[in-house]
Amino acid sequence: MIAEKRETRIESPLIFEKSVPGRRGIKPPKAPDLDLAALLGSQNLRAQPPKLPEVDELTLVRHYTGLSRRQMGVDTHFYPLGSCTMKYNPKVHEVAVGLFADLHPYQAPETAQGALQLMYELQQDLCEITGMDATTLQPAAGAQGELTGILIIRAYHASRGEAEQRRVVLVPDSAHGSNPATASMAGYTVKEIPSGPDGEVDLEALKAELGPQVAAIMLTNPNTLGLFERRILEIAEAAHAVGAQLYYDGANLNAVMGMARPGDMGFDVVHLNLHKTFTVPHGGGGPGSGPVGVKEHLAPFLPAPQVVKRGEAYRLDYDLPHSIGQVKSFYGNFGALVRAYVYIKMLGAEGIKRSAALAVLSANYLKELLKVEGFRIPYDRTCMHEFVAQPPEGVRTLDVAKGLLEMGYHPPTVYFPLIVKEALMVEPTETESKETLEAFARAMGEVIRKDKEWLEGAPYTTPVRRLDEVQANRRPKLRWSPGE
Amino acid sequence: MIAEKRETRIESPLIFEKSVPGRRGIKPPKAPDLDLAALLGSQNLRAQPPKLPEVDELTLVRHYTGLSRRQMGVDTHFYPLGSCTMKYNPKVHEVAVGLFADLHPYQAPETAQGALQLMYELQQDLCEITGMDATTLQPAAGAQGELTGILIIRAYHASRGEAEQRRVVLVPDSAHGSNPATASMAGYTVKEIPSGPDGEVDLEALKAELGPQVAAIMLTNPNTLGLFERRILEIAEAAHAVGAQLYYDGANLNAVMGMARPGDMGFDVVHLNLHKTFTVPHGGGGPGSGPVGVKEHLAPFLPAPQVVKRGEAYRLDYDLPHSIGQVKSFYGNFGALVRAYVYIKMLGAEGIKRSAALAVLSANYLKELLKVEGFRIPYDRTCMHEFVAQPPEGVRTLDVAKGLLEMGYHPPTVYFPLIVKEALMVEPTETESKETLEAFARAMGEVIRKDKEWLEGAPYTTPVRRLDEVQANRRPKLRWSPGE
Amino acid sequence: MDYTPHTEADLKQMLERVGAKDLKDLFRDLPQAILDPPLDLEPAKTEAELMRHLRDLAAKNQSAQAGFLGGGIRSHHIPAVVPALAARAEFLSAYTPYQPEASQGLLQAIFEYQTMISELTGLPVANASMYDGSTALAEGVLLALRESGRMRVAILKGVHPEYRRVVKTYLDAIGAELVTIASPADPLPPETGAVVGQNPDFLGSVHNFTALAQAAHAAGALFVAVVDPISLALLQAPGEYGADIAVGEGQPLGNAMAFGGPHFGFMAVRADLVRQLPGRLVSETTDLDGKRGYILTLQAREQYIRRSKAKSNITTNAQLTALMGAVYLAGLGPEGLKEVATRSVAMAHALAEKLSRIPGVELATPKPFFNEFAVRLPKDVLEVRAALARRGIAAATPVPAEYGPNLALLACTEQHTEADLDSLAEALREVLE
Amino acid sequence: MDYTPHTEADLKQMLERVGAKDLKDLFRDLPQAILDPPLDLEPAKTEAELMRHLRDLAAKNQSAQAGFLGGGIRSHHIPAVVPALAARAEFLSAYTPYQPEASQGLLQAIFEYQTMISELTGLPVANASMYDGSTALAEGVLLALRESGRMRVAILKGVHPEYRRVVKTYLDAIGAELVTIASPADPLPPETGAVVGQNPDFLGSVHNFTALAQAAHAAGALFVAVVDPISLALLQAPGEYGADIAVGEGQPLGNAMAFGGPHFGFMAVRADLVRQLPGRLVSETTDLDGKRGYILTLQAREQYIRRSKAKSNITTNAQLTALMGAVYLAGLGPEGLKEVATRSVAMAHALAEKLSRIPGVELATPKPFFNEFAVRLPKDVLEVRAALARRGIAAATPVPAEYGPNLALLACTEQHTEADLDSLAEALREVLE
Ligand SMILES: Cc1ncc(COP(=O)(O)O)c(C=O)c1O
Ligand SMILES: Cc1ncc(COP(=O)(O)O)c(C=O)c1O
Repeated sequence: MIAEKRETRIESPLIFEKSVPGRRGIKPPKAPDLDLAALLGSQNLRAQPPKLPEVDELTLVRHYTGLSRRQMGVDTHFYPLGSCTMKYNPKVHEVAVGLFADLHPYQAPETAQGALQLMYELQQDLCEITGMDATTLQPAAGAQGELTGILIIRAYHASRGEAEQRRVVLVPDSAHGSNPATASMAGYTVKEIPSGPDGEVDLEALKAELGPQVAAIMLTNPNTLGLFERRILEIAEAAHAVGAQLYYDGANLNAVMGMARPGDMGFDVVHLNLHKTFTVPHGGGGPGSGPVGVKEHLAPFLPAPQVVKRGEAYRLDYDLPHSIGQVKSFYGNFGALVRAYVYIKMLGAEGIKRSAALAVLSANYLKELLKVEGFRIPYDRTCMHEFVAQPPEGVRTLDVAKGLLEMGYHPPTVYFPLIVKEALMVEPTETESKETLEAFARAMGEVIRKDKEWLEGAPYTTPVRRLDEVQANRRPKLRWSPGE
Repeated sequence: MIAEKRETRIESPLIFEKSVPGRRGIKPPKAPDLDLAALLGSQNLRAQPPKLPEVDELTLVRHYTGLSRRQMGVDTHFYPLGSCTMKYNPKVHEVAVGLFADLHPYQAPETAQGALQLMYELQQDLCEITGMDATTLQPAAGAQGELTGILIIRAYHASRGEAEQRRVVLVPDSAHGSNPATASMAGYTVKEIPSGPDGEVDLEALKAELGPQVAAIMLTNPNTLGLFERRILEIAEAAHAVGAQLYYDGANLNAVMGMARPGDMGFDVVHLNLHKTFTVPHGGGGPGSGPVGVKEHLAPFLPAPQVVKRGEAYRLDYDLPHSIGQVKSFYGNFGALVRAYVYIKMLGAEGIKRSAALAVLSANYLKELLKVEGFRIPYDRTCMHEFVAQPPEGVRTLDVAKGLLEMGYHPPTVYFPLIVKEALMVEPTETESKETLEAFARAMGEVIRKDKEWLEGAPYTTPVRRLDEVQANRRPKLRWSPGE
Repeated sequence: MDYTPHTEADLKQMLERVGAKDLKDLFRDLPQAILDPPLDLEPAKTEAELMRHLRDLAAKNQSAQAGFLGGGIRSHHIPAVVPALAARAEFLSAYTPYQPEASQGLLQAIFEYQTMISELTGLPVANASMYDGSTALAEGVLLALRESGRMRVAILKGVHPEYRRVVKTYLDAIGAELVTIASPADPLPPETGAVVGQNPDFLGSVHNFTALAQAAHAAGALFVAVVDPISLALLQAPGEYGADIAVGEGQPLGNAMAFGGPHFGFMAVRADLVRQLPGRLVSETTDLDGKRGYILTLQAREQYIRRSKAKSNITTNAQLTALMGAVYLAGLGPEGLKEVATRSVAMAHALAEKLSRIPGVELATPKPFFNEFAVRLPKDVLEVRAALARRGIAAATPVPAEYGPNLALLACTEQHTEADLDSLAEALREVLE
Repeated sequence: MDYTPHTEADLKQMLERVGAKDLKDLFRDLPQAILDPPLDLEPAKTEAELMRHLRDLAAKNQSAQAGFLGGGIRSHHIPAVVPALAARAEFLSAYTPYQPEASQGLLQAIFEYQTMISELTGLPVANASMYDGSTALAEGVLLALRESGRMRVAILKGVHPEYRRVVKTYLDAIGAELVTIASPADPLPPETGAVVGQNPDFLGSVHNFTALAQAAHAAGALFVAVVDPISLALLQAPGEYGADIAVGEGQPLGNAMAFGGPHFGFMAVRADLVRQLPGRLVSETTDLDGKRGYILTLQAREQYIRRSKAKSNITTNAQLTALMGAVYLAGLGPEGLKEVATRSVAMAHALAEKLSRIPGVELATPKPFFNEFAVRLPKDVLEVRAALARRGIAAATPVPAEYGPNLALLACTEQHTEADLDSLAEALREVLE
C-alpha cells in the first residue's frame, strides 16, 4: 500500500546537468590581466574552453554527498568480496596520512627524514613479515607489483645468460587474471596448469611442464579457492631444481600473515596488496600499493630508488646498476605506505598473527553456516581466509548476488575463480563479528528460498535495478554530451 | 509491484543492542595494576561499572555511519527552515578549526597569540558589522547571548539606581520563545506587545506600555514574519525617551548583515547567532555561539574576560569591575569563533552585503513562486530573508511538511510564529540556486494538490513514518534499559 | 569570496520577477539613512589566501597536546574514529530534529547518548545536552530552586571557580543567593534549596558525598553533583550517593580542547524531576506502521512552547559535541573507559611522587586524589607556566588565590608515559633553580 | 592493538563449530615446520601511543606547502571541499564497482570524470584512471604499439625523465625499443609506432605539436601527448593538435603532493581506439525499469576476462584520487581552472624576471614557457636546494644532467604572491653570495 503512495525513486542528475553558464564555485586568487597570446603564443592557445561543470560550492557538496549515499562500502555494509580482503580500514590511518600530505618528492631529503624513516622501517617490516631479504615500495598496485616481480625474475635470468632460454611462465588455471596478463606484459608465454580434484595445483601436471624453458611459476597461496597449497615446499623444490623462480601473488596474504612467510615456503618473489592485507582503503578501486619483496639473489634487480640508512640519516639510493629500472614515478604511493606502516605498528607481531588466524576462523565458521543453509561447498575442507560456495542446483549465482543486495548485503565475488561453476567466493575477514556472519548466513539462506520471480527481479529498492549490460557493451556511452 | 517485493525497511538497532559482553573497541594504553581501593578509598568506588555499549570499532563505524544515512542535512537536502538560516557551511571552516584544536584554555597566553589575535579581530569585525562599540564572544548560543544582553541592561539600570524601578521587558507577540524565556530568567516581568495588521509591532500599543518601569524592549528585525520593522528609528527614540534599552535579537541578521547595522537602527545591545548568520554548522542543534555587542555606555558591564591588545601582544583582560560576571567557562565556543572569523575574512564587506541582499532576493523570489502555486501570504509585501506562507484553506501545514519529506525536501519551520495560523516560515538563504527554489516551489505545489489520504499518510519512504507524539508525551521512554 | 550561486542572468530574472530594480531596492523598507554603510573590514580573501593566513596564525600558537594543564579541560587521546563519525555531513549540517522522520539518525543517537549519561551518573533521566559544564551546573541549580521553591544555594569551594562564577551570574539574575562553604562537613545555611559539590573537586580530591547529600535532603534541599565523566568509570555514581541532579563537562569524552570550547555539558536527574528539566529530551515511540522511532518529547518545558514560563531559555544546545561524547563512550566501552581512568590515576600519582621530590614543591591536594592535583610552587606560577612552555611543556594551570598562594594544577591522562613525567619533572627542576 | 571483534566466548563457539581445537589448529594444512615463526617487529602500540610517535616522525619533515618545487608535482591550493567530499566513507571503503546496483554513486562519479577528462583533452573517450602520469604514459605507448603493430617508440627528450624511465621499463619488458629525440623537428626513426611529446615539456616550454603529430601520422605512428591538466585550461587540447592518445598526471587537480603519491593518471583516446584501452570504463545504460544507470563496460579488454590476452594487467587503479580530480574540476569550473592556470603563468613569469636579475642566474627554459621554468645556477643545485630549505623555502628541483649542468626547476602556482616571489629571490641571492 505504501509503495503506491511513494514518489518514484529520485533520479540522480549528472553534475553537467546541474551546470549553469556563468555560475562559479571555488574561486582562486585573482589572476592579473595577462596577454596570454603574447606570453604563450596565440597558436598554442585552445580555441574553446573545456566544458567543465559550472556549479556553486553547495551544489558540488550536495552532488557528491548525494552520490556517496548511492554507494555501499565496508563502512555501511558487510562486504565479503572474495579475493579483496574488505576488512575495516581504521580511521586513524586517515589522520596519519594527513600528517605527511605536504611533502614534495623532490624536496631536500634532509627535510623529509620522517617520511624516509617511515619508508625504511616499512621496507624492513615487510621483509620480516614475508620472509624476504629486500623490498621495493614503488609499485602502485598488486598488478604492478606482479609486473615488477616478473621483470626482476627476467633480469635475474638474463644476468645468468638465460634470457632467451626461459620464455614460459606457468600459472594455475585458478589464478587471478592479472597473473597471466602480467606474464604477457613481460613478454612471456603463459602456460596454464590445471587444478587437481583437491583444488590445488596438479603437481604432476606442473612437473610435466617444468623445464629449462620455464622462467617462473606464479602462485597464490592460499589459492583463489581459499585453499592452502599443501605441496608448496615440494613445488618450490621442483621449480628451483629446473632453475625457475617461484612468484607469490600476495593478494591472499591476509590468511597467513605472520603465521607463515612466503619466503619460508620457498618463494623467491612476493608482491603485497597493501590495500587488501594492510588496510589501505580500497577507494572504489584504488589507489592501492603493491610492494615487492625478493630474496637476496634478486635484490640487485629491484627498481630504483631504494630507501637506505647511512648512520642516522635516511636517503634515497639510486645507485643500483642492475635494477630493472623504474616502474612508477617517484617512490610509490607514499600515502598508502603510511597506512600500512601505521597498521603494522599498531598490531605488532601478535596482532598480525591473531588477525590472520581470525580471518581463517571467520571463513571456516561462515562456511559451516552456509552449508546448513543449503549452499554447496565444492572443496569442503578447512579453508583459509575465504572459500568458494555454490548455490543449490537450479539457483543462479547472479540471482543470489542481486537478492543479497535487496537484503542489505554486498555480495561475495561471483563467477570467480573460473574453474568453479556458479562460484560465490566469500571472504568475511577478521574484522567482522560472529553475529554479522550469522545474520549474513541467514540472509543467504533466505535468498535461495525466495521464489524464482522474486529472485530474477531483485534488487528492488537499490538506487537502480538490474542494468542492461548488453546495451552498454554494444553501444557504450562513455561520456555525457552537451545538449542532451 | 516492486513494493511488495522489497524487504521491509531495515530496523535500526540501538548501539546497546549491538553490544556483546567482553567485546572491545578502542583500547587505551595499558593501565598498570593499581590498588584502586587503597588509592582512592574503597568507599568512593562505584559498585557496578556503567553499562556502556561493548562494540568493536567496525560496529561503531557502521552504527554511526548508518545513523547519518537516516538523517537529512543541508549537505543532502534543501532545508528552508525559517528563523534558522540553514545556509551552506563552507568545508574550509572545518579545516580551519583543526588548526586550533590542541590549545588549552589555561595555557600561557604567550603561547596562544594566534588564537587571541583571531578573537580580538573577530571582536572588532563583529562591532563593525553590527555598529556596536564592544563585543563579548563568551555566550554559547543565541539564547545565552540574550541572557547576557539582558543582564547587561539590568546592570546598566542598576548602575543608575534604577534596578528596582525597571521590572518589565517588552516583547512582541511574534517574538521567538527564547526572548520571553530569557527575560524571565533575568527576573523580569514579560509584557507581550501585539503585532499590527502590517505584521509589525503595533507602535501605539508599544508606546502605551512604555514608561519608567520598562527595562528593555526585545526586538527581532527583520521580525519573525520576515518583515522589516519600518518604524524602528521611531521605536528606538520612544524607548530611549523613557530610559529603556533596545535589544536586538540577531537571529535574523542574515537579512541585513552589512546592509544595515543594528547599532545604526538605535539598538543598544545585539546578540548574534554565529551558527546562523556566520555559517557555524548547526550540528543537529549546536554547539553554536552567541556573541553580544553593546554600545559604549554598556561596555563596562560585559562579561569577563575580554581579549585586548597591548602593543603587539594580545591578552585576556579580567579586570572589568562592573562586569555582570561570567556566563560560560573559559572564552566562549572558540571553535565556532574560528568559523565566523574565517567567514568574515573570506567574504569581506562586499561579500557580506551581497550575501544579505541575495538572501532577501531568494526569499522574495520564492514567495512569488509559492503564490502562483496557491499558497497564501498573510503579509504580502517585500519580505526580507524569509517569509511566512499558509497552505490553501483546508490543507494543514503539518501535512504539507510531511508531504514535502516524501518529495525529498526538508520542510520549512511550521506553526511559528504563533500569530499566524498554519504558518509555514520559509527561509531559503542566499546559497540556494534559482533552480532549487523553482523545484521546491513546484514540489510545494504538488503537495497541496495531492489527495487528502495521501497527504495524511505521508511520508511513506522515510526511515520511519509519522510518529506517535502523544505516546511519547504520556509515557516518555527516555533511555534504553538492559533486558529489553 | 562569497558562496552565492547567482549568475548575472539569475539576478536579472529574479529581480524582475520580484519587481525590484536592483539589489539595493530590496531594502526599500529600511530607513534609507542607515542603508548600506561603509564597512571597515579587510578585503575579501580567497580560500587559498585564507588558508595561508590561518597557517601563519596557527604558527603563533603552541600545541598543548599531551600537556599537563588541568582545570576542567584535559588532553586525553581523541580516538580518530570520534571526529571521523561526528563529522558526517548529515550530522554537521542538520539542525534541531523537529521533523523526526527526517532526523532519525540524530534522534536515535541522542536517545543512546541519554542512556549513556544515565548509566554514567546512575540517574534515570538525562537530557540531550547543555552548553558546557558550567552552564549545566547553573541550570541544574535553577532546577533545584524551582523544585525546592527556595532562593539560596550552598556551594562547596571545591567546585570549579569558573563554574561558581557562572552560577553566581545566573543566580544574581533571579535574585537568588549563593553561599560558598569550605567543607562538606560545614553546616548548611538556612532555607537552602540546593547544595552543590564537585567530585573530584577542583584541586583533584575525591569525596564521598553520601553524608552531604543526606544533609541536603534533611534540610529540604536538593543535592547537585558536579562530576567528571571519566572518573565515573571508577568512582561512585552520583545516583549511588544520593544526588538528585548530576551535571558535568563533556570535553574529556572525545572532544578537542579547542581553547576552551565548544564542548558539551551533561545533566541527569531523578525520575520525578523530568518535567523540570531544561533542554531537549528524546523519547522512543512508534510510527504509523508500529515501527520503533524517536522523537523530541515533553516540549511543554521548552521556550518555544512555554515562552516566559519555560524551564529555561535554552534552544540550540551542544548536540554535535555530545554526539562526539557518545561515540567516545561507545567506542571505549566500560572496560576502555576504566582503563583510561585507571591509567590517568596511575600517572597522576606517579607524577605527584616525582614532583614532590623537587625541593620547594609541595603537594597541596588532600588525598585521595584522582587524575589531577595541585602543587605549591616556590616561584610565581605564571612565570613557571611560561618557563615550562618555553621548554615545550604545557603545564601548571594557575589556581586562584582563594585556594592558597602559588598553587598550580597538574592533570594526567592515559596519554602520558613515564618519560613524559620525567621530562616535566626535569623541566620543573630547571625552572625552579 | 588489532581490530578483531572476537570475545573469548565467540572464539570458543566458533572454534568448536569448525572443529578446531585452537587458532593454530586452523593452519593444519600448512607445513608445520614453517608455521608461526617468530617475528621481529616492534611491540604493538595503542592508537594514542601511535599518534604521538607519528607526530614526532612528522616533525622531522619540513612542509613544502606553497613551495616552488616543480617537476610534475606542484603545490596548488587544494580546496577544502575536495578531500571533504572524496573522504565520504562510502567512497573510501568501497571497491571496484562490479555490482552496479550497489555502486551507482561511484559509477556516476567515474562517468562524469571520464567526461571531464574528455573535455580537457579534446578526445572523445577517457578511461576511469591509471596509477599515475608515468604509468599512464607507459600504457598509452603500449596501446599505440598494439594499434600500429610496431615495436619502436620515439620520445622527445622534453618528456619527464622519470616518465621516460618508466616507459623504458615497460618497453624493455616486451622487447620494444625507445629512441629519444632531442627536438620535435628531428626526423623520426623508421618503423616508429608511437611518437611521444610533452606539453609543457619537462623544463616548462610550451610547444605546438601539430606538425609533430602530422609527421607521426605520416610515418604510420600514433602521437601520444603528455599533458598537464591545469595547462589545458589555456593551451590547445591534444585532440586539437592531432594527438591520438593523451595522458597525464592528475596530482595538480586537488591531490596532496604526499611525497609523490598516490595521485592518478589520466588517459584519453580517439574513438576508434576504445577497444584497445587499458583499465576500467563506465558506460551509461538503463535498468529494468528503464531508469538511467551506470555500469562497467567493455570488460573483454580486461585481465579478469581476457587473462593473458588482456590489454593490460591493470586491476586496481586510482579511483579515489581520480574522484578528487573530478571534484576539483567541477568545483573550479572552466573559469576557475583558467584563473588557476593564468595566475600560475603570471607568477612564473614574474619569478623568472626577478631571478634572472640575480647575478649568475640564467633562465634556461626556451620561451614560451608556462608555469614552470629552469634556471642555471652558479652553484651546486643540491646545495642550493638545501640552503633554501634551511631558510624555510622549498624550491629548486634538481634537473638531471642530460639537460645541462646545474639546472634547477621552479614552479609557480596560483597560491603564490608577489611577496613569496620576493622572499625566494632574496633567499636565493643570499644563498648564492
Ligand atoms: C589474486 C589476486 N592477484 C592480483 C590482484 C591484482 O591486484 P591489484 O588489484 O592491486 O592490482 C588481485 C586483485 O584484484 C587478486 O585478487
Ligand atoms: C528569533 C530567534 N531568537 C533566538 C533564538 C535562539 O538562539 P539559539 O538557538 O542560538 O539559542 C532563535 C533560534 O532558534 C531564533 O530563531
